[in-house]
Amino acid sequence: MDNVVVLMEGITKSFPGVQALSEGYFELRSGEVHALLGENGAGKSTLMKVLTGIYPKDSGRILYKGQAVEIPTPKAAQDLGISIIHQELNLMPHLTVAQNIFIGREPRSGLRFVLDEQQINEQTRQLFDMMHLQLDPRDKVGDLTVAKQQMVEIAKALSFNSEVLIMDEPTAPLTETEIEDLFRIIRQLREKGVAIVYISHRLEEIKQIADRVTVMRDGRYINTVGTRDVTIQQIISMMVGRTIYETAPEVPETADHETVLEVKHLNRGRSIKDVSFELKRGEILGVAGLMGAGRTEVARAIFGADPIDSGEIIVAGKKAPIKSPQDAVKHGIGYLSEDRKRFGAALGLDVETNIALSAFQKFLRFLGWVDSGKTRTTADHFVKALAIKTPSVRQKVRNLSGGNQQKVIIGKWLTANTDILIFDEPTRGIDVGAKSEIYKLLNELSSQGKSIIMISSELPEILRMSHRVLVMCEGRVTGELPIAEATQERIMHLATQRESYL
Amino acid sequence: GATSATSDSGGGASQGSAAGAGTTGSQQAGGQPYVAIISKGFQHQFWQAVRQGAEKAAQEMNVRITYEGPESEAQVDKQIEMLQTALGNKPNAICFAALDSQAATPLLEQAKAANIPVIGFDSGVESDIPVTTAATDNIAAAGAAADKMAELIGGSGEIALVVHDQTSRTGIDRRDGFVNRIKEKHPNIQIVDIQYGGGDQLKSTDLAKAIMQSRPNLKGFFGANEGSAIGVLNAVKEMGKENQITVIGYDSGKQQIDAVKSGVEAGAITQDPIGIGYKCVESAVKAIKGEQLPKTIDTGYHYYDKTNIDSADIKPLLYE
Amino acid sequence: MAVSVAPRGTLVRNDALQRVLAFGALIVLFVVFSLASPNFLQFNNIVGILLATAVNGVLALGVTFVIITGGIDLSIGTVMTLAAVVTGVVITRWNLPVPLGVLVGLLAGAAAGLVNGLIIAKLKIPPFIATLGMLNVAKGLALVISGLTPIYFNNAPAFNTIAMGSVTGAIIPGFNIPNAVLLFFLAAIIASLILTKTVLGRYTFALGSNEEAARLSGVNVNAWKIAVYTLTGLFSGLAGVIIASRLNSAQPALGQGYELDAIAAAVIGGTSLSGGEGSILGTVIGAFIISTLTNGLRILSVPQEWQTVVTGAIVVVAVYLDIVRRRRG
Amino acid sequence: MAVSVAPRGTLVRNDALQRVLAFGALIVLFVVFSLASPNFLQFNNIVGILLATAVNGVLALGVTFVIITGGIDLSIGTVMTLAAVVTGVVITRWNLPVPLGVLVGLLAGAAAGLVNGLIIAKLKIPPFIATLGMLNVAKGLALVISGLTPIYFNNAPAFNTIAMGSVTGAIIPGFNIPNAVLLFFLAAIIASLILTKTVLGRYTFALGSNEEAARLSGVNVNAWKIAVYTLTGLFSGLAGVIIASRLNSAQPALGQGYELDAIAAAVIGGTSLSGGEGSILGTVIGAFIISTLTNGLRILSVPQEWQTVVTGAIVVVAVYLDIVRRRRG
Ligand SMILES: Nc1ncnc2c1ncn2[C@@H]1O[C@H](COP(=O)(O)OP(=O)(O)OP(=O)(O)O)[C@@H](O)[C@H]1O
Ligand SMILES: Nc1ncnc2c1ncn2[C@@H]1O[C@H](COP(=O)(O)OP(=O)(O)OP(=O)(O)O)[C@@H](O)[C@H]1O
Ligand SMILES: [Mg+2]
Ligand SMILES: [Mg+2]
Repeated sequence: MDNVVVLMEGITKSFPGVQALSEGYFELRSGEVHALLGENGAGKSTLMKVLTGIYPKDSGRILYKGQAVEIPTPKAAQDLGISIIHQELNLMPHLTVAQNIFIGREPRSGLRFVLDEQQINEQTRQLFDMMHLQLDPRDKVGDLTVAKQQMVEIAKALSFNSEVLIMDEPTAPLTETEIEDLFRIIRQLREKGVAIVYISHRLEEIKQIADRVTVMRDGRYINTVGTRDVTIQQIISMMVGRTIYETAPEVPETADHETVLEVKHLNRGRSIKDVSFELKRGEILGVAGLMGAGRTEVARAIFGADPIDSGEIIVAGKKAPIKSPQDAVKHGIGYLSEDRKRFGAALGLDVETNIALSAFQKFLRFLGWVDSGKTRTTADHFVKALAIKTPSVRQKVRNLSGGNQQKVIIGKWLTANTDILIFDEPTRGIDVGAKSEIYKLLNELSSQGKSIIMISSELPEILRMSHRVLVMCEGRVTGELPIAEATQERIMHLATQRESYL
Repeated sequence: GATSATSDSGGGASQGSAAGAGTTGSQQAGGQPYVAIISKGFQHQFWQAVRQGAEKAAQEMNVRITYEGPESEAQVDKQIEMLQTALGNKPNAICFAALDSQAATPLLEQAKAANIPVIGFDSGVESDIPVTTAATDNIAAAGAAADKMAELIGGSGEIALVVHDQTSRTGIDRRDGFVNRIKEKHPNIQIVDIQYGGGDQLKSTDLAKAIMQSRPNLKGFFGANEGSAIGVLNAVKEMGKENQITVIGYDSGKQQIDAVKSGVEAGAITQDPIGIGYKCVESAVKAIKGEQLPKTIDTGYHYYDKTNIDSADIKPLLYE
Repeated sequence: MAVSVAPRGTLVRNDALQRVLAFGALIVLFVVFSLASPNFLQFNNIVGILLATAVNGVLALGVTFVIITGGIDLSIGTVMTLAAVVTGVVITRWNLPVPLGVLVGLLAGAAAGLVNGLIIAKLKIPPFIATLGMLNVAKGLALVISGLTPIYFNNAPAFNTIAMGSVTGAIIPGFNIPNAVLLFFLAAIIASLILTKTVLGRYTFALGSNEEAARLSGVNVNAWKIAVYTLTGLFSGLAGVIIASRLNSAQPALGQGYELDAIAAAVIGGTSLSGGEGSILGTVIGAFIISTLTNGLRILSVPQEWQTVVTGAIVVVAVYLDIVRRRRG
Repeated sequence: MAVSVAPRGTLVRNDALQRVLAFGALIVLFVVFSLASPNFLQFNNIVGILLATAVNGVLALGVTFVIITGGIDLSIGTVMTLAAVVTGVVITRWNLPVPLGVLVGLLAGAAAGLVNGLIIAKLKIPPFIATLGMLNVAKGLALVISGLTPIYFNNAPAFNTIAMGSVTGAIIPGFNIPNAVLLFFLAAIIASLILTKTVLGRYTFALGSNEEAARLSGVNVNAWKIAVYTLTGLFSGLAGVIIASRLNSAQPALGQGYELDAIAAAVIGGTSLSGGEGSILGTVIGAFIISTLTNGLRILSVPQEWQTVVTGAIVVVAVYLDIVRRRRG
């Protein structure tokens, strides 16, 4: 085909102890949205990093518009017309939104080395107008929520007007409305003939947006198919090499269980307003809401990560003065952050230490001596139980794929064995296989009598997992639905009850 | 015996001390004259002894003094700033031990313009502004140490120096005074190594050991200030060569005094730090009163050893 | 558009307030010392403080850049000395004109900075170690080149006026602000323009904020890092010229220890050692806080050992106040 | 289980290889100096090197902990001096028994570290500044407490044997390794056990790797940070006891500048200044590299100014070799 823009053949890439890519193959045509799928650690991000000059390939070749090219640096990729939104945010928190977007190619004024700040802001504003994005170009990126930051990343990638645009899980931190905006933009770009690589673990999105699908497994190329020609089930079995059976969820009756956690009139600044709710033993309480609804803030406040202005937290019927995460853990509360890179894992440490981090007191002998045999077996246990893909428990977490990092953090809280678990976006960036494992795990935990608060921006996930749904909007609880009454429409209705409408 | 060397004191008459102009207007509260003393250091024993003498004089003569100095003898600019600040406090006189005379000249001129008499001490201030200078001739003193060393090791053999500083005036003068005297008068003696320990006892110890290690035939060691001498003494003790190496030190302090008494250290040059401090304030008071002063006051130096350490001549010159 | 104007307004007001507050510690010091001693608040003493700030201030300006990149430069003090010695050699031993000597001195500083930058960017040596190495190398070279003796600028009387002449005094008789002070302010203005208006400034912040993100955005991270260290070296070179001119001599043995004062000035002024944050105005204030403190304690004749204690404590307090101020802001 | 045994095996082999390679720079130095001077490789000189390493080595052990947490401690040198002075006061002025004096000295070090930790953890002052403040405060206090004079341990002859006696010599006649060296090795072993085997060690790494993640894991980050700085202070206290014992006197004026050598030792040994990485073995090797270099250059009578240059360059080279080694490993 002569409208092939990128052709990658026989790409191999290994890291110490890991063969990330062996015989990677990828073909991208102009004017298509091409989904790249695979389980966590399949090598998707690595393949795209090779294409964008971040990792040098060990062998193989890359053709760009039929020409063999070497792409040694990110700049070289940009110059060819390839831009990428990375799976991890890559922003400079101290700089403004506009400064981030134009970093490396700032408009200059008069003298060649003097910046034209006005121009930078103006061009950013135009870009945001086109994206229907409400954001001041002069805001500091560090002050934005993860979701807004992701939108900045997207804006930045768009601003290159590239011919090839790679999006590595762009929607992971986004909510429905933003995803719709993004899809609208993607369709416009496709019209203009831009070739788009789309990586996501949200398979229902693939059906909506992608034209073709390439599936990878264990660093290998498996197949490329037209999206219309396959079912999601077929894609999944290509990804995992086996068939996944989904059992219909059973919702246990928990209404008469005792209350393990009660939150009363919680307030914190403008982001938490009079939040009250209860959590029963053995219950999975889904918390839904749009970006910035305040769910993360509530979770952090309960967990003692941020101070509260007023309100009470009652654990097992007793008032719990939680002032720090340490207090929370003592009261049997665990919290899995939505931002695993910043708040979740100690990336420089090994799997074993990360898994033991919340519960070292369980591994202590005398004088603070750590029983390392015990930490090892515990870590080994969870590596196996959660199917964490790692060469050993001594591997640094940094070297694991995103999904596997997430599993390590889950392992940490399972080790701490707290009765109440707050999972903030637990399956963000996690592949279907792992996702169903995590779902299974959540169900198991709840049937063991653990109580779970599951914050999620994916409504299907909320609907599938929750026993009860709490909906938030602008820092307030706008409604509570038993799962039997919860539908996407009703949740969205509650999630958009802005104060201004009331 | 003691090698006492007191050179001609009272060279020329000073060219007048600004006729007591400093006393007007800037007299401090209670009519007590104020003398600012800027020395070359403050943490080290020698400078504390100078201070002691200055304080003694201040008390006797009813003047107020302040005493400060930079942390190391390399900090020429810090000393200049101290001098500048001192001028801001409008003293009636300044005692100044210049780390670098030339660098201080503009400020000394300022002092002169403000009719504040300046008294030099410790080492000479190369300028005609100071009305007098109470100083030790370090070159001659180190030369005397060299002669003593030659005598004690029998006029030939290998010796080494541990000096506190390779760029400061005192470091250079003592090193050169010693080295030149050996070269001139004792050609059979070989100076095999000169190292610098910053006056830090620990570093001086380790480097003196390294010198002894590399020069197994070493017969003598000169430590050019208190810290260096103590370093050498420690090294000799640690290497177990107490009876093989002749150590000559500089200044005093308890450790050197003990070592001299016990014979580990053959002897040392002492200046008269307390006397320097005393004379300096005394001269300042005279200058304030408009009295004539000799251009230089040689505070002298003495070699002391086991035999004379407790003598009436030496004892007052030593500090513990 | 209209929406974004409003917050902008409050931002400016906040900034203005912040700036006044940043002077807080400095003003407190001034008030306290003025009350404590009549000799403090006098033209000559203020000039003395300004002059005492100049060298440390220029060093602090330079080190502010590397600190904002998230790096550090421990070699600034001895590189300053090296530059002073080189200037001395050129002017007095080679008998070349003063401006040429100054230029070569500045270049020597920049060259040392360049080497720092190359070692850090290319060999990936942590800045702390690379510049610790340079601290020693520059110290040694200054001694070697000078031949272990101070170099006096007796053959070039003009040299001394670089720092100690007074352009203002020539214009307004009696208003004798030494040129060293004016040079410091000029350097601060240039540094501020570089930091806020130019590409180099932008990348200085970008490197400190998230170097990897800058790299992935196609910024030639290495080249800019080298440029920043070179600039810092250039400022050290300027400090070298000023100190040599002020002392009318190049003193080969001083310099070590100056880096800590300069870094303290930058950090007291709100520059974050973890990178990404900082301002030239802050650094200037920080430098003044240090020299005012030193001067005031001396004017009060506080015993020197207690001066040390008080200085140590006040540095911590000043930074604490800055942190509290910004937390509130 | 079987799966994890295999990689474990290779891991161990890699580790072993790494360890040998880490000695690389040290071995090279030994070979070079041995060839250059017959006086280098002799029992006495090796003991001299060991002894010269002891003080800096103990300081380096302590600072390794704070560096691994991503912090720094600039006050170790002057806190050492403060501890030495306090020990001196207790033993000689108050005439209390030697062990008590030693204990109080250790506690003084720990107390200074505790204050550092409190200021850093509670007031959120950057470690660089907090400990820079402590550097000055401890320096001043050492002068104040000592009354600006050295304190001699003449009334307690036993005190000198703490560092300069030889337990090994008592056991194996002639094998006179001074106790200071043994204390250093003992301290290294204890430090290594703390770092690798205890919960404090784990948290030391966790703080350096991702402090926020540790906090959100329920770790009492502040408490552990304070504990780490206190531990570092304790090591400084031990260094103070050793140096006082070796010099048989507490010298109130030394100490500043020692921090840079200690930090250099840790970093040469592979401890990362950005935190999360480091080992005691590495620090020990790093400390030996520095003292071997100093000793060798002195033995060769290299002029001091060139010693400085060479030391500066070799520190950079040693770290570079370490980086290359680990990149390969
Ligand atoms: N810098 C690195 N060092 C070592 N191993 C790495 C590195 N980056 C990736 N890997 C490994 O390479 C493999 C592929 O990782 P990659 O990030 O490409 O997976 P992915 O398909 O993007 O997974 P995910 O869906 O979880 O993002 C994984 O096993 C991962 O652990
Ligand atoms: N940069 C900011 N400036 C002002 N307010 C902010 C900022 N970031 C977050 N907030 C406040 O925090 C609130 C809650 O944000 P939070 O991240 O907790 O929401 P969330 O429901 O968890 O959404 P997300 O899906 O983004 O995690 C927002 O309503 C907003 O008011
Ligand atoms: Mg990925
Ligand atoms: Mg959230």
